[in-house]
Amino acid sequence: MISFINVLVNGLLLGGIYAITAMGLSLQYGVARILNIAHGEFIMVGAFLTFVLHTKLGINPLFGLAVAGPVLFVVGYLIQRILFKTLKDRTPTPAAFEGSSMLMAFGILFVVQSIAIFIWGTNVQGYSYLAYSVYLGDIRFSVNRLVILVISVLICLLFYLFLTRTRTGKAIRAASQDPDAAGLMGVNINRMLALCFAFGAMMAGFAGMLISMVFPIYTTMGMQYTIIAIIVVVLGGLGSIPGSMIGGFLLGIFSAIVSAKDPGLTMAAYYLLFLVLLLVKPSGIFGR
Amino acid sequence: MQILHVEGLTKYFGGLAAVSGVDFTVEEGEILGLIGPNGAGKTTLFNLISGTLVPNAGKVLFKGEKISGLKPYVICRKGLVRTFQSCKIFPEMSVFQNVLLGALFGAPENIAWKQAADVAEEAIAFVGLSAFHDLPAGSLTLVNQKRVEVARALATEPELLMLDEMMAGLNPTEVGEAMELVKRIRDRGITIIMIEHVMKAIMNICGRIIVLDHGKKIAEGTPEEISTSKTVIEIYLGE
Amino acid sequence: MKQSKRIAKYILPVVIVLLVALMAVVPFFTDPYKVVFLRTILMFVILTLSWSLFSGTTGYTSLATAAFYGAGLYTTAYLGEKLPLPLMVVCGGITAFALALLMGAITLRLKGIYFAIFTLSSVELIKQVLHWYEINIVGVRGHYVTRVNDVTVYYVLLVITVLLVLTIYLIKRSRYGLALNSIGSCEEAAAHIGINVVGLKILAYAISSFFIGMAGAIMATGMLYIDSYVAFDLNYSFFPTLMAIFGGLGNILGPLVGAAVFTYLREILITKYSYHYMLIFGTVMVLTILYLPSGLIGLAQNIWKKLTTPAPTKGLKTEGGKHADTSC
Amino acid sequence: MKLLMLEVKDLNVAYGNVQVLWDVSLNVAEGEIVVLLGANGAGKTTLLNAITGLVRPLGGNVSFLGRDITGLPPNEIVEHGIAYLPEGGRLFPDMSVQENLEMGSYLKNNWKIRKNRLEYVYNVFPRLKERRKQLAKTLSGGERQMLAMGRCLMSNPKMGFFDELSYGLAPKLVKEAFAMLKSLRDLGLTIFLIEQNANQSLEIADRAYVLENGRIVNSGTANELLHSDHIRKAYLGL
Repeated sequence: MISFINVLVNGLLLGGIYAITAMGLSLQYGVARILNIAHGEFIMVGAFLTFVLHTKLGINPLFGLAVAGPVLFVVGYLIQRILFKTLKDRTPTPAAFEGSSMLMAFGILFVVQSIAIFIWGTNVQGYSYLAYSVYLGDIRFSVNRLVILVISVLICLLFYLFLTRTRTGKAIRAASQDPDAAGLMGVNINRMLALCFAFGAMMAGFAGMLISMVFPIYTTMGMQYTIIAIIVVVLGGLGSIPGSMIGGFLLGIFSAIVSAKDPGLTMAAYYLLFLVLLLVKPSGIFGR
Repeated sequence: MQILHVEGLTKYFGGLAAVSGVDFTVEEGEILGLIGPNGAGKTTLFNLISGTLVPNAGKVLFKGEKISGLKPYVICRKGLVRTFQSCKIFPEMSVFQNVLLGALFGAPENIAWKQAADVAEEAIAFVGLSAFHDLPAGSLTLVNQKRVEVARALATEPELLMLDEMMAGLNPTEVGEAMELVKRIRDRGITIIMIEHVMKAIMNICGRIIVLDHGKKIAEGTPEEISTSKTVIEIYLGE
Repeated sequence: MKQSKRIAKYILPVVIVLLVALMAVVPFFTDPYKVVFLRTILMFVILTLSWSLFSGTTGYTSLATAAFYGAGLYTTAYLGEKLPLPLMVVCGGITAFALALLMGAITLRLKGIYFAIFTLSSVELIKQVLHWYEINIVGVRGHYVTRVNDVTVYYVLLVITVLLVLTIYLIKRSRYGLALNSIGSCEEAAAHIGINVVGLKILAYAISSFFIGMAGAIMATGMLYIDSYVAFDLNYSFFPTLMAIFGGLGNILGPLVGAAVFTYLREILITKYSYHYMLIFGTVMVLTILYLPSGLIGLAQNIWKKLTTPAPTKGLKTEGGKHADTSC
Repeated sequence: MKLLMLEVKDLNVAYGNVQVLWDVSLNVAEGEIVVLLGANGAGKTTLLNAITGLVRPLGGNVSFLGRDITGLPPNEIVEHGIAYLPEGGRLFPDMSVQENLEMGSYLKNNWKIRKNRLEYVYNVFPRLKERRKQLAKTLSGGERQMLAMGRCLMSNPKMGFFDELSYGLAPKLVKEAFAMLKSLRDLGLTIFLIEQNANQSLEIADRAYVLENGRIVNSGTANELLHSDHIRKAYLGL
């Protein structure tokens, strides 16, 4: 029983990171129709910004949020406005745009990664912050993971409130459900697309910051997280924001269960789950 | 002789019946019109017959053989072919290649390249597109693109041809030409079912008309019977 | 105009034959390093051409090239010692062929972006499962491979390339080539004029993978050690895709030129500016997709057209331009 | 003479190289209900799309209250006081009734007064108030139509464009929809409506135009058209 609870707790702790990781991607795909293969690179940049601020300037990693998020927001906004907007104007059909935008994201992936390697090298890095455990009865919690869970739930919640309570948030949701109709309401669609891509990048920044607190980081870590994000997003339904929140936690628990049995199989189990899901219900568990 | 027999055909989309319990038969050599307001389920019916969709209930018999549930390419090779509402051609390919594909793959038996080329040439000439033979199909005007689609369907040497809104978006002269074309196809011995909104065309060339509304067959008869039918006028004019 | 076309028809085969002949004698005149370099180019040419045989024509972006390549590598790792070289290469191809049949059969329902991410993840799944299998069941990670000399590898690759080009040429000329193009153009219409789209797609996928697997099988002999992370490296999925687009899809020449030029640049960049090469690579990629959607060959064709045709004649409007209502 | 609200002059519209509308001219005065009749494929929706900025016309111009609005993007057209109810309503299916309504007053100035507008719309359609927390996709056909109309009212528009209110509705609901439309006019909204349902729409309209194959072929008061053979011909090909 105890071990089961331990597994569950571990899963929840991991799930928070996954949820944040996936939410950004989901937003970018759901509204802007860009399957951003470079998502993991933005996560990596977020992680390294936090790492550098902490180790070089002694800034608390939690403040990394205030830096990594906004920086990536601006980068994302510019990338959408300069690159994807141009691509969209040049592409005849939405289906063609989905294909070519994914390939363009590949290009961006290489650019971002090589700049990162240029600046930060290829070594595995890390720092320790709040790396100790507390016990609640017999159940062990590592403090930094607990902090991560709290922060990720908080971010999810804030973002959820943003989407459901604010004028811009509602416009984003409307644009994802029916862009033309949203335009008729007076929503400037191009601005929304850029905003969504920027928010997606910002989420990646947050995820990177959280990841850097508990996992080793390296400049080529991006693809791994992109794939996890894709898995979660498909799990929750491509483009559904609440879906990817729930999907993140589900995958977290799933991964904890598998790694309790055999840690070596975790990644393989992810992919298997993902492929089966794609075949059985491509619109995701919570998809329409 | 009956060429097509549809019985209790039903299709649900998420609980909503797009087509429900439709029965009808088509006699060899006739032109059957299929009309009804937007969203009445006409195209869904075509999709069910041509194999794009699998019905939830009911069956389709073609020349006495059950074809519902078969793949579209199999149905096509049996001699039942359809065109699409939004003209679906291969835009980058030449007119000839478009039609040739129909001849190569649509015939009931394997056919040699040379023979297929002859069939394609004949079909292109039949619809009057010989002058555009080598042009990319996508560069043609809408009316000619629709002719390419018809020629491609004819090249599969069908016995039954289903035309989905062939005349939508054409001007009156073009509609006249299209009507002529449909009659000439019938004269080749090919049975035709056509969905059409251009009433002038339907009333003039169809021997029999079926009216669909909300997925159900609500009327069937000659053009005269349909145009004076109370139910039909109600649906179209809202009286 | 017609005449120049006819001449062009003869020029291409002659150029190809000359090129192959030249490539066949190159190892006698150059230093070993150049042979290794040419070998890499040939490998990418095979991967890129195979990729575009399926994805370029049908429009389904497959990101499983690495899986088929890796399947070839692993076949050699397991069977290399037991089989004569030609048989080993064919076995690599057959393994990849079977894998592609399987993958094709289970991805029937997936379209567009779903197909791409499915194939991408398949590579990772195979990688992870193999990794786990080696560590937990076999107990040894990876394999050592008997090396074959570079010149032999080079010749085998050259033969595979020639066979591949020939295969593509024959397919393109046959009814099935036309049918594959029609699937890329409008799958629904293709299905309704009697084309067995599903069967054709799977077969084309398997045939293209056969060549990728053969390339993998022979390339394995150039490596000392293979494990699942080396073999199923996602870059083998990405590079061919990018190279094909860079060169231009739609005919044999585009992917061929794309792969050759790109690999050449890559080798130069790696040796001279090893840190910047990915940056340049990525930038070129983004610019290609933005400004050269039809690739290098498309660019060359446009320039050629501008040079050969005088001023564009007016009055073609009635049969020119695209129509928005055609959905495919 | 009433104030001229909408004036369309010699509008030509094409998709690619296929021209859909030829020299369409029409006008709507303040407080009128004007209906545009035509069979499927006549180009009715294209005309509305061109007026409301979803499609850019080839030539001709559209002016609203004397100002030229030709070719402006939809979000700017809305700012002039135009609301458009597209065919099928085009609600946001995964948003609640209230959120759908709020989207109707998305523009900055309207957003500030959205509470007042909500109250106003709930007054007109009390049913929507009962359902305000429900997701739009769970509504019945009639309720959806109500919501779509309510969403148009949220921007406090001067003029409303309605595309096929009767689309997919049962006959009884069609009657109700038209009755609602009439009451909106009585509340001060100028209405331009496109319809296939000739008789019922003519009963509530002041004037009508008939569009055939992309050209205006007939126009007049609703009463004149109601009794003309032309309509019958256009629809049934008699």
